[in-house]
Amino acid sequence: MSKCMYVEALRMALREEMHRDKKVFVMGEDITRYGFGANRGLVDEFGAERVRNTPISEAAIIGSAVGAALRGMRPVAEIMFVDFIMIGMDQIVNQGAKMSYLANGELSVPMVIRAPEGTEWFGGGAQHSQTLHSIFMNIPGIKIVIPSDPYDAKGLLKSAIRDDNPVLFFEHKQLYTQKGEVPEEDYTIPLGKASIKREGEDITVVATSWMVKHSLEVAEELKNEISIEVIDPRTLVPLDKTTIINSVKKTGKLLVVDESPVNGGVQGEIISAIMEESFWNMEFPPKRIGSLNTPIPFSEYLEKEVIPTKEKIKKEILNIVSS
Amino acid sequence: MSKCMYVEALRMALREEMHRDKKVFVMGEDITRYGFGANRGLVDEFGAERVRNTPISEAAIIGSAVGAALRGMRPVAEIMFVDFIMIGMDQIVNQGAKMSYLANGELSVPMVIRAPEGTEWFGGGAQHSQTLHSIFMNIPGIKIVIPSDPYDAKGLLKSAIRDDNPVLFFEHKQLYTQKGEVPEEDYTIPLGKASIKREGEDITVVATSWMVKHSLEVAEELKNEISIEVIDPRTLVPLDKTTIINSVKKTGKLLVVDESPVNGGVQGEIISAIMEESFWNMEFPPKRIGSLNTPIPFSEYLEKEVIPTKEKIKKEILNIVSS
Amino acid sequence: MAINKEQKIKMFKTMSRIRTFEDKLQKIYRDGKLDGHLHTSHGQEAVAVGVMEALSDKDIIFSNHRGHGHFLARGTSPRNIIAECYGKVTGTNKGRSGSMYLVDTKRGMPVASGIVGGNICVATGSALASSIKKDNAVTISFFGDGATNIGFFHESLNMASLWNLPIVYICENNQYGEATKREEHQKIEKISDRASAYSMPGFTVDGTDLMAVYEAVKKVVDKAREEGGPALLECVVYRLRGHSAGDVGPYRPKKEEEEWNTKYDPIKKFKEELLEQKILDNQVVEKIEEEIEKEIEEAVNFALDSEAPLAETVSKYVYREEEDNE
Amino acid sequence: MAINKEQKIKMFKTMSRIRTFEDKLQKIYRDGKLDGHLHTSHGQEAVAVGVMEALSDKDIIFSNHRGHGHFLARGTSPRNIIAECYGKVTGTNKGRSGSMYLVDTKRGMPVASGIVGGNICVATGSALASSIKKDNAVTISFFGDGATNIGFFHESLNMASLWNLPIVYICENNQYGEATKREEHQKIEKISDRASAYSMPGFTVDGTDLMAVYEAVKKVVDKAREEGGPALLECVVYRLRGHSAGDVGPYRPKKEEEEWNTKYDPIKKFKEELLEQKILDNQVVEKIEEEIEKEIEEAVNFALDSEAPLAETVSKYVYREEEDNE
Ligand SMILES: Cc1ncc(C[n+]2csc(CCOP(=O)(O)OP(=O)(O)O)c2C)c(N)n1
Ligand SMILES: Cc1ncc(C[n+]2csc(CCOP(=O)(O)OP(=O)(O)O)c2C)c(N)n1
Ligand SMILES: [Mg+2]
Ligand SMILES: [Mg+2]
Repeated sequence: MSKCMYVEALRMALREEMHRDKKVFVMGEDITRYGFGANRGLVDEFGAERVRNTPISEAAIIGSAVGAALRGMRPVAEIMFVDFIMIGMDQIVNQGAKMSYLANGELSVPMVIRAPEGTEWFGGGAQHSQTLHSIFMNIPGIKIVIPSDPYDAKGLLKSAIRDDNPVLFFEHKQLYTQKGEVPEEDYTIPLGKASIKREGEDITVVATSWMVKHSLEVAEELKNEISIEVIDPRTLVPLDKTTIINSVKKTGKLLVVDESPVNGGVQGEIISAIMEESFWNMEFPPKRIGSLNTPIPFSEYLEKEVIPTKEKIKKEILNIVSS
Repeated sequence: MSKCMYVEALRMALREEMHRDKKVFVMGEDITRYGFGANRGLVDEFGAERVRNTPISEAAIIGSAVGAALRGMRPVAEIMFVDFIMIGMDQIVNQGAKMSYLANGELSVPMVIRAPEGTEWFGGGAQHSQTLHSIFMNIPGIKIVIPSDPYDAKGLLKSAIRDDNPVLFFEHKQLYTQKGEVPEEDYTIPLGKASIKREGEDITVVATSWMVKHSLEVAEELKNEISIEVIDPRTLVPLDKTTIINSVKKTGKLLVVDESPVNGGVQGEIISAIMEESFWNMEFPPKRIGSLNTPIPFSEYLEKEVIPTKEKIKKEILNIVSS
Repeated sequence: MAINKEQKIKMFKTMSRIRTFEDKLQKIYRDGKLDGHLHTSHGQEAVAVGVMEALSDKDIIFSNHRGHGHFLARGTSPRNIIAECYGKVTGTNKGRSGSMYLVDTKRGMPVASGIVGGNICVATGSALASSIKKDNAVTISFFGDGATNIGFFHESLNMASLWNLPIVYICENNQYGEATKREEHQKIEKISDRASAYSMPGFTVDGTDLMAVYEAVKKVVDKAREEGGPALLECVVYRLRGHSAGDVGPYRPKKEEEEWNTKYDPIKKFKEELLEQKILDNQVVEKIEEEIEKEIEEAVNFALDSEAPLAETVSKYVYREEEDNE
Repeated sequence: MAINKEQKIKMFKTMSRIRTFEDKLQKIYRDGKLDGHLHTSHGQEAVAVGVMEALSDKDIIFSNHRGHGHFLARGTSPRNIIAECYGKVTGTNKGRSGSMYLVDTKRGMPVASGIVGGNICVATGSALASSIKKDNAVTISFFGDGATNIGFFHESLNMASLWNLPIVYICENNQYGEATKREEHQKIEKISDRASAYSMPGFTVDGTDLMAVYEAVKKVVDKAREEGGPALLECVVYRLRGHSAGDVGPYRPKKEEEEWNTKYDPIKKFKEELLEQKILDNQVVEKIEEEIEKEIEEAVNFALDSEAPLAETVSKYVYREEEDNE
């Protein structure tokens, strides 16, 4: 076990899976020499056939991943920023997501699309800082993975690669340099299993991706006053409702934190899903925190107004618990 | 006042707005001679400059609508089936939706994109029957309009055309041939104002588009047992929460019905938004009905299993009210 | 490789089967006994048959919304396609597709695309898989003239050329996209000229001339198989019927239709050739046509007699899970 | 229309301003005092300046992520751009954009696109508006070599050609898309050859030769204005620096860089021309450079001294509402 960065954990997963299975290959724009670096060095080990720099053609990147997957390969395509997935949206929604169903399981699309999302410190602004994972929840046929630390990143990426379905894999840019314990050996984390990142009694905070860190810090800061349970669903589709429901049964209070704009975001989906079964357990209305319904502005002075911050999370928790 | 079909009401709105404002023009694939017919005949009246058949190039259709709107025109682009919007997704999400914000209101994008969606009787299957309006709720900068009858269709399309923002205008295919009273004269319906389609005391049913008709029929059938209030939000962004909250205060029960797949659909968004303010008014957990999280199968034997039907709505209402 | 007599007769039969099949389906549709989007390939039969004859069993074909001919030419049974159009469990997709998204995994035909041009990127990925696996398969991507205006076409051809992928892009230029004549959707003279924008070889062939299609495809497929590398092949045909079964094409000049119907019907043309070459005589032709007529009748009955898919299967295979891998 | 002495001096100044501006910005960035994506246009100054000189005030320009030069050449003040890069309220976009999505509505420059090729469709729509309104404006769409592989390029050029729209597509072929050399992202020799896929005129010009750019642009812009109709103009340049301010380009052959830096720096080249033609002498040049240096220093100070945007304005203009129309 050694400490490593999130981006290194991703690279370990890619390396190990490429060794394990010749059908795995990676592609994306400038992946051998630019960007956040998850694919760095792979070309030396696996050659240019299996580590492919592509033209700037997001529809063809995603669409050709679908096609290669249909033919038994296991492509892991990187889209440089999640915002650019929109260019290949059709190939996910109308092609990749529908194939297994239309072919009655005789075909499958074991592809992974990795994409960095989110904001802060980076100054990407409106077209380079979005958080777009929420919209894919409404497309049947896709799985959604969104790990919040290096350990999960490695285990989940391996599961995503071995999964027979199109998996969208979202990585918050801030996470890449975060460090954590990551075993050198092979391990996987099943898709559809939440992780209780901290146990608590008073309130359930469901947080995703970079928001997990914020939430854990708030839990630590408030530990003398409030016992906060922090749950990271880790995959949004499938969603591990059971773990959240069990927690809410105990705490009676729920806050969902995700960087997506609140309106139509996964926060509301989780709340509604949980209310269907845990309404009678609630002692207080379920609450949600997300970005304002506003494009992400460039200026550091404005950006922090739009996105969820530690302060906003703390304030809402205090509001809920003190009521 | 005369009875006319939904598609005729749309055509009236287009015609009147094209007369009223020279900046309004329409474009889309084969709009002069094919498809559902909202643009039929306009070319004879307004000429080929303002009624344009386009190549099969959805990104360029949407993107050029953004560009023409930026330059002061008011394009109304038709995408033949909502499924194909995915091809031009980037031009909506990354271009159209961001312009006014990035230019601090010095620019605006007064465009409308019209698209038929939904299923039943039509046999379109997985790539021609989707209901995709939900995913746009998570994109700040877009308005979403979804009228359920001819009267609303005309009034809302006019408002959409006059609005200074990108408006997505969703028309359920089943609605096109539905008839209703439509005034010949000019009128508009404000975006952001729900319509109480039927008053009731026992339960609030929020229904959209084609689901309004189903819900109204159920309300009529059950009228001796249950008094059902049916609310059509008419626009999803902006969403008229006040009308729904007022209703829920009265009934204490809420069912949201929409044809989107349930997972990540607008149903959950509405429930969460309402719970934030009306949690304490609820006498029963809020419920939602949508399509199964399954692509739409072609076979009529299967299709009806996937989509919300009158029977499913009735059953859920009875379940809620009898509890 | 020259085509021998037997092959020619078989190819004639296949073309006739496609025609009879689609005539029948169109009639059923117009009689109001069948619903859904139904696009027939009248006038394009020689493309389907010529292409398939030039392929090997391991090759992969991506079809589109106008795909009956492609599947029939590859050997999919008419019964299963008709059953699919009726939404029955005996259909190619067990009723999940209808006419537009047919599949035949046993014959290397993944799901056809109802999104115009939607298969072009996906097919490119299939060729990429072959290129990495070195499995010697060639991929075919079928699309229409209208589809050459969509971004997928551009991105894919650039990628395939750059990576020297074993794929042949076959444009069935039937001169219309729905009601839009080609001059109204693009300005270029020949679609195959677009290949040069990717330094890719491009060819135009008379798509109503079966042997010409076969030979043109054979050449580029063999090259793709041996050396890798894509090609764009434009087959000029004419959509002898409306865009879909319900469309009678009021927007088209009748004279134009008539001219093509008499001079460029690929089946008529090939029949005359075979008669002239004495490979067939009129009696044999009549017999063939009768047999096919019967075969299609039976296929319709098969479809009608088939069961509907079971409601409880409706959400199966939205995801493929491990337990599905036998 | 020949360019006179005064114009030439002005154009030289503008190129120098762009260079000094970007040198400064890059330095500030490398000193860690500025954040965000910052793409400088070193080596491409003659394109920006040559294009703008050929336009009229009513023309519309869609810029991209590498846009400082386009804006400066059009007359946007360096102060406002630097303030924008600092996220200040005095910035072109009041701090909402940073370097990538600049805007200058007063100068016919709508929001630049940080999505590669993202402005190509939008610009086409602008030309469509002009074509309907008959306002005699010509639209310019700027993009790089890498952007010519994206579907937007294809769909837009086809549409513009079909509709004879008054637009000039200007490809600044700087031979790299990020770290990818052009041979690695497309196989064609000349990007302008892609124009023929749309029956559109295409031209390639030495983008380091200011007068050549000006003349080439002038010709196609004047034609677009008078008769309508698009053109594709490829300007061959070399990205003299890294892809972005932090990139030192380890993936590029040093020899290649050096050669271009010495032989094809557009500013050096034009300066030598002006010296040779005795339009400038070394003293004047020095004075110009000093003035510009000072101007940029002041612009930086202006930016530093400027206020941050107010938090409460953060959600303003997500939607444009009626009350916003004064
Ligand atoms: C992306 C997309 N846009 C529009 C349609 C609707 N549509 C179906 S077929 C068709 C015409 C296609 O023309 P072409 O590519 O020439 O093929 P053909 O039908 O002539 O075989 C259109 C516009 C679609 N299915 N997909
Ligand atoms: C659609 C999209 N894909 C990828 C990127 C990331 N990116 C930014 S600039 C760039 C290179 C663009 O190359 P080119 O078009 O040649 O323009 P240049 O930067 O050389 O001026 C890339 C890949 C992006 N911004 N948008
Ligand atoms: Mg066609
Ligand atoms: Mg470049």
